[in-house]
Amino acid sequence: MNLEQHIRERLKKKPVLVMSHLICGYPSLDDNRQMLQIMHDAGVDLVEFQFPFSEPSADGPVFTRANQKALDAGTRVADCFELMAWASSKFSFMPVMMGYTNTVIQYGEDAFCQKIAACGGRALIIPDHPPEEDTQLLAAAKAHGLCVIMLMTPTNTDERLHTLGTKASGFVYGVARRGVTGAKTAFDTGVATCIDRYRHATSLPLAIGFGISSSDDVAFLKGRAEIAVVGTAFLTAWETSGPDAAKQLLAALT
Amino acid sequence: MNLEQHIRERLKKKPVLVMSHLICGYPSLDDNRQMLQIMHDAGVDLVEFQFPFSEPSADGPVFTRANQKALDAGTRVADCFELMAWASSKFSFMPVMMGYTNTVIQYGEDAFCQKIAACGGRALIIPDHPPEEDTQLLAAAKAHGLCVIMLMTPTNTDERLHTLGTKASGFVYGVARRGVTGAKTAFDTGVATCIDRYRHATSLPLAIGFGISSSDDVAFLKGRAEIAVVGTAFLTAWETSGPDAAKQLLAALT
Amino acid sequence: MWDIFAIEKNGYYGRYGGAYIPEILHTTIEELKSAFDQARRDPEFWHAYETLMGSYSCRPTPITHLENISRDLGGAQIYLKREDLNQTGAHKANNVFGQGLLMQRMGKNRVIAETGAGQHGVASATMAARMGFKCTIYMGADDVRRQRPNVFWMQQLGAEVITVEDGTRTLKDAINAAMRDWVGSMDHSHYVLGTACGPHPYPQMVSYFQSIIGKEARKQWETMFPGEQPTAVIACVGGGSNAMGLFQGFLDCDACKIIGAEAGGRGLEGHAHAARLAQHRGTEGIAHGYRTYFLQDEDGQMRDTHSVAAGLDYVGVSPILSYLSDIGRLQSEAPTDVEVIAALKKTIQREGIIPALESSHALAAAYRLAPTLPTSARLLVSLSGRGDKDIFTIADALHDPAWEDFITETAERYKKKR
Amino acid sequence: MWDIFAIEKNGYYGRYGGAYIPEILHTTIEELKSAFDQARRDPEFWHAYETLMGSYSCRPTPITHLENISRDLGGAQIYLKREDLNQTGAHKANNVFGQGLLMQRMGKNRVIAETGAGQHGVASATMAARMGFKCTIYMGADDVRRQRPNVFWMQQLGAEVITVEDGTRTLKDAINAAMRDWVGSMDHSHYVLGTACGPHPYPQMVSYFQSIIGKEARKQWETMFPGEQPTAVIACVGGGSNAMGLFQGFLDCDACKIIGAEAGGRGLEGHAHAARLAQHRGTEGIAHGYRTYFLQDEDGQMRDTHSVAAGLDYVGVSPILSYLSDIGRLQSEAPTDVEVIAALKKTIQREGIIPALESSHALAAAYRLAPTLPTSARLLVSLSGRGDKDIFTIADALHDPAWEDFITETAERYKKKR
Ligand SMILES: Cc1ncc(COP(=O)(O)O)c(C=O)c1O
Ligand SMILES: Cc1ncc(COP(=O)(O)O)c(C=O)c1O
Repeated sequence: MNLEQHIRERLKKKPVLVMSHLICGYPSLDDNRQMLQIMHDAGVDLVEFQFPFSEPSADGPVFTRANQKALDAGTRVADCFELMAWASSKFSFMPVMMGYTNTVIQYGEDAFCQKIAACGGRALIIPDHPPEEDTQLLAAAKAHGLCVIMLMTPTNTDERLHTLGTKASGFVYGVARRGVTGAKTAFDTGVATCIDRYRHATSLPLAIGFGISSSDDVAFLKGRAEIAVVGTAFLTAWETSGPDAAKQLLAALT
Repeated sequence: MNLEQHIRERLKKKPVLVMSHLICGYPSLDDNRQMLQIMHDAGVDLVEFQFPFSEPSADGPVFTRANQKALDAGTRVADCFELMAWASSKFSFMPVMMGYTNTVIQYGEDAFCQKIAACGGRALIIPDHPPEEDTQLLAAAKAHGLCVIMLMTPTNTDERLHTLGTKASGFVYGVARRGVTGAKTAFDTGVATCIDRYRHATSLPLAIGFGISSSDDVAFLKGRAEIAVVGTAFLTAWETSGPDAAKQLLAALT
Repeated sequence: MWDIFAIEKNGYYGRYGGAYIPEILHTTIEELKSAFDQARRDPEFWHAYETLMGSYSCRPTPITHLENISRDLGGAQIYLKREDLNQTGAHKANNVFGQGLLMQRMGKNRVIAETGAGQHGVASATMAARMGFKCTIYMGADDVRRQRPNVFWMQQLGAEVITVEDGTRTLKDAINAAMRDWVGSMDHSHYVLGTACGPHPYPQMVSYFQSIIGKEARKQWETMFPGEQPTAVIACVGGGSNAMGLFQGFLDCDACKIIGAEAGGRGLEGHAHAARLAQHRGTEGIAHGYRTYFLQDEDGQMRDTHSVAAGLDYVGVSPILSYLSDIGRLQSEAPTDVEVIAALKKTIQREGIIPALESSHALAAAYRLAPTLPTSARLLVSLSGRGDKDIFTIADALHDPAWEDFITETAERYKKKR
Repeated sequence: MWDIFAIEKNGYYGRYGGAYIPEILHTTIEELKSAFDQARRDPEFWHAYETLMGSYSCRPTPITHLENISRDLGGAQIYLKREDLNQTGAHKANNVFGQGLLMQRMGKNRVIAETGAGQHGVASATMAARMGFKCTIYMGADDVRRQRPNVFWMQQLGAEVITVEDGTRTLKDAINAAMRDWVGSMDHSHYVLGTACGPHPYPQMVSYFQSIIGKEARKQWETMFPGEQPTAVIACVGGGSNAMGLFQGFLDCDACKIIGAEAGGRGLEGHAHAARLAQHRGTEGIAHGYRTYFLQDEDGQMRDTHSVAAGLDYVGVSPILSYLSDIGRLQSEAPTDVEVIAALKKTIQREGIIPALESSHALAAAYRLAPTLPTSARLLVSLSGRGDKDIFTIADALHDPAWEDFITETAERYKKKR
C-alpha cells in the first residue's frame, strides 16, 4: 500500500488523523524513544522525524533551539536513521523524515532516500525545497517509493496551489498561517478559507499544521482536513511539564 | 635721566648688569615681596614684573604654570601695579613691566602706561607685540616716558634687526636662542655671533636672555653685552630649594 | 560590460544559486523578481538610483593612488576604489538604497535586515530613516558584542535591533532569524539582504546595485589609463557584494586577473577561518536559500568560522563567485588575521587611510602580489569600507594600553553615575 | 565671488586680525606669507589642490536635500553641503591638505598642530602620513579624555600626541603649546593651524583653502536653482573655518543671509557657553596671535568656555567673522546644548545622517529658522563633519544604558587580561 492508501485506510477508523513530531537527538535520543512510545500509545498515525540542521530557517524559536541542542549533544545523521529504524520496527505509525535540503544532498539524494526507505520512512518533508529546484530529490524519492510532501501556504496563488497539487503525492501539508512554526494560530474563518483553497487544489489527504495545540483545533479540522499536525505543542508540553503532560496532550488530540 | 642713561650710569660700576624676573602673584604676593628684597640685596639692576596672563604663549613650561597658578590664586592686574609701586618706593632697581598685549589693551594703552609710570616702572616688554602692529602702545608709552623694549632674535634678518634697532629705546632685549623661556642655552660661538649681529643693529645697551643660569654664562657676556637676564633659573631655584638658594644664585651672578 | 543577466539561467550560475525557500515565500519572491526585472529594464530607475547616490552619498567615489606603499613595495602601482567614503562608511549603502527604491515601487514600508559587522545594519537603518520605513535588524549576539558602536547607531537611527542568541550567534544565525521574520511579515516587509547571497534574485539584485562600483571604476580607469587594463582587480569576499560590484566592471577585460580575498583567520589548516573558495576549503551545499560552497561538516552542518573581520566571518559565498571560481576566472586568496592587521597598519601609517578590517584583506592580498609585478603593472583594489567602526577590535589587536585605560575610566564614571 | 584678499589690509579685516607673534617668528611668518602669496597666484596650485581633494577625498562633496525634516517643519527647504563625507570625516581635511601642499613648496617636513575636538588632529596626522611628514599634535588634557577615539587614530596614523596639562586644558592651551613648539622648531616645522584664526596670514590662508566648500556649493546651487539665491547659508562657528569656507561662496549674494551658529552651551546667561559674537558676548582682545572678540574677564584673562561640542569650545573667533559681524553682514545664533542634541537626534532619525555635534549647531539654527519662512525659501547648511567621533559624548547625552553596559564589560575584559 502506498502512503495515500495507508492514510485512507486509517481514515476509515477516525475522522482526523494525527501527525506528531520530534527532533532527533532532542532532548536526547533516549527521550526520543520515550516520546515515540507515548505517540504510539496515544494512537498517533504519522510521526515527523526532524533531522536537526544548523540552519533551521523555517523553524520557530522552540525548534531552532532544539535543533541546535541536538547538534551540540553530538547528534549525527546516522543517529536519526537509527532512531527511525528502531521506531519502524517497534511501532505501527508511519514515520516521515522532516529536515532541510542540505542534509539530503550531503548524503546524496539517492543514498538518502534509499536509507530512509530502509529505515521504514514513508515520506520526506523538506520545507526549504520548492519542487522546481534542480536537485535529484524528487526523482530519488520516487525511485525508492517515498513521497515528497508538498506544502501549500496561505500566500500561494490558486495557480501555484494547482502546480503544487499536480506534484504532490502521499498527502499535502497545508500551512495554516504565515510565519514559522511555534506560534499560536487562531482557527477561524480565515483558516477555513485557506483550507478550502488547498482542498480545491488537491484530492490528496490534507494535513494541516502550524499552531495546533488543543482538541478544539482538531475538532475545527473535522470535515475540513484529514490530518492534524502537532508539533511545537507537544515539545513545549514535554519541556515545561514532562512526559505525562505530553502524553495527556496527545490523548486530548487523538 | 632716561632708562638708557640710568643703565649707562650703572655700567660705570660693573661690566654686566643683571635683570631678574618674577611673576606677580606667584607663588604669592608675599613671596614676591621677599623675592624683591633678595634681588635688591643682591644688587640687581633691573627687575621684570611679569603680569600673569591666561595665554602665555611665549613662555616655557615653568613660567606657564606659574602664570596659571598666580591667576588661580586670584591675582589681578591691580595687584601687579601695587607690587610694582611698593617695590619702587622701597628699592633702587629699575622695575620693568613684562606681559602680553591683551593685558595692556584691556586696561587701555594710555591708562596702562600712565599707571606703570606712576608705579615707578621704566619700560614694557611685550613679547607678543611686534612694533608694527597697530595698537596705541608705542605712542602711549612714549607719552608717559616709558620705553617699549624691542626683542632681537636669532632668526631675524639683518634688515629686520636694523628696523628693530631704529624703533628701540632704553635697551634691546636680545634672545639667545630659538624657543621659549626656560630651557638651557649653550653659550658658545653661535650665541656670540648672534650677539654681534644684535650689536651691529643697535647702539643701545644690550640685554641677553633665555637660559642664563650660571656665573660662567654671565662671564661669557662680559664685553659682549650689558645686561644679563636671569629668569627661569631664579624661579626654579626658589621653587626647588627655597629663598636661600635663590639668593645664592643671584649672588653668584651679580 | 560583462553581463550578470546573460550568465544566469533560472536563478543559477553554473551549478550555484537557486531559490531554496519555504513555499510561503514563493509569491513574495516572484513579486520581487518581477519588480526587480521591471525596474532594471526601466532606464529611469538606474538614473534615479545614480542621482540618489550622487546627492545623498558621494558617488562617484574617487580612485586613490597609494603612492607611498607602491613605492615601498617596489612593484605594481596600487589604486583604491574608495567605497569607504560613502555615506555610512562602506559599499553597503549602494545595495541598501537600491533596494529601498525597489521597496518604494513595491509599496512596502518595513525593512528587515540581517547584519554581521553591523555595516549593513547601519546602512539599512539609514535607508529606512531616510525613506521613512520601519526597520528591524537581526544580529548575532556575538556580533552585537563585537560591534557595539554600530548597534548604538542603528538604534539611534530608529531601528529595532534584535539580538540573535541561536546557533553560533553570528551572521548566519541572523540570516535565519531575518528569514523567519520575513516568512511572517512579507505583506508589508521587504528583506533587505546585505550581500550577493541568498535565494534568487538576491545574488543578482545585490550585484546589480553594487555594479555601480565597477561601472564607475571602469569609466574612471579608462580616463586615467586609456586603453590599458588593470593587471588585477582585488576585493575582499564576505558574501561577495563589494567583490561582485567591482568585478563586474572588469570581467570582460581578458588580461585582467580577478582576485578575491577571503578571511584566512588563524590559517587554513584548522577551521578558524572563512575561506570557502581559497584552496577549495568549502564544499557544495544548500543553505540560507541557495546553493554554493559552504564551510560544513560531512553531515552538512555549518561550521563555526573565524575572522578578525566580522563582515567576512560567513559560511557561504555568492553563488556567482562560486561559478566564477569553478570556471577559473576568479582566483582566491586568504590572508590571515596577522597579515591583515599588518596591512591595516601599513595603510594607516603610510597613506593616512583607515581601512575596515574586511577591506584590509583585499589590501593584504594586493601587498602580497604587488612586489612580484613590474612597476608598470597596476592593481585596483576595492576599499569597501572605513575602519572607524573597528576601533574596539583594532585597539585590541594592537594592544593599546591608553585605549584600555580610557575604557576603564569611562566604565568607572558610569558606575559612579548609577 | 566675494574676495577675501580685497577686504584685507595689512593682515587686518576692519579692526580685527593682525599678527601678534613673538619676534622670533617674524621671519617664519614672512616666509609663510610669501609662500602662500606665490602659491595662490599660481593657477597650477589651486588645480593641484582640487585634484588632490578629488582623488584622495571625495570632492566635490554633494548637496543633500533634507526632504523629511523640511516637510516636518513646514517651512523653508533645508539643504546640506556634505563636508562629513570627506576623508577623515570633516571639512578639516581641506585646510590641512592645502597647507600640506604649501609645506612641500616650503620644503618643510614636520607638522605641528593643535586640536580640540580631535578632528583637526586626525586630519593633520592623516595629511602627514600621506605626505610623509613627521607630526606632533597638541591637545588639551580634557579634550584627550573627551575625544579618545580621535587620539587613538592620530597615534595609529603615526603622530605624536602631546597632552597639554596647562591652563583650562582645552583647545586654547593646545594652541599656546603648539605655538611654543613652533618658536623652537620653525626651521623644519610648519604650524598647521586648524581654523581661520591665529596670526596673519592664517585666517586668510585657512579661509582660502576652505573656500573650496563655497566655490563648489555656489556652482552646485546655480545648477540646481538657476538664478536663485539661498535665503540663508548657515554654518557652525568654532574658530570659523567651515563657516568662512561656505560663506565665501555666497557673501556676494545680497539677498542671502549669512548665519553663524556658536555654542550656546548651558545658555548665554552665565559663562558656560562659547558665544562670542551672538548677543555680543565677546569683547575685543588680543591673544593667540590676533585681535578679535574673545570671551574674557575685565583683566583680559580668557574665560573657561563650555560646549557639548569640543570643536566649538573656543574663546576666540575668526577676525574675518568679527569684521563681518561688525558690518552687519553676519548674524549669529547660539543654540544651547539641549537644542543641539535635539537637532542631532532629529537629523539621525528622520534623514539617516549622523552629524557631528559641532555641525548640529548649524542644524539647530536652521531648524529654528525654517518654520518661520515660506516653503519656497531655501537654506543651505554646512554639515561640517560626521558624528561617529562623538559616540562617547552622544551616548552620554542620550543616556544609553546598553552602551554603558558594553563599556563596563569591555573594561572588565581588559582587567582580566592584565
Ligand atoms: C566594509 C566591509 N567590507 C566587506 C564586507 C563583506 O561583505 P561583501 O563580501 O558582501 O562585500 C563587509 C560586510 O559587512 C563590510 O562591512
Ligand atoms: C566637525 C567640526 N565642525 C566644526 C568645527 C569648528 O571649527 P571651525 O569653526 O573652524 O569650522 C570643528 C572643530 O573641530 C569640527 O570638528
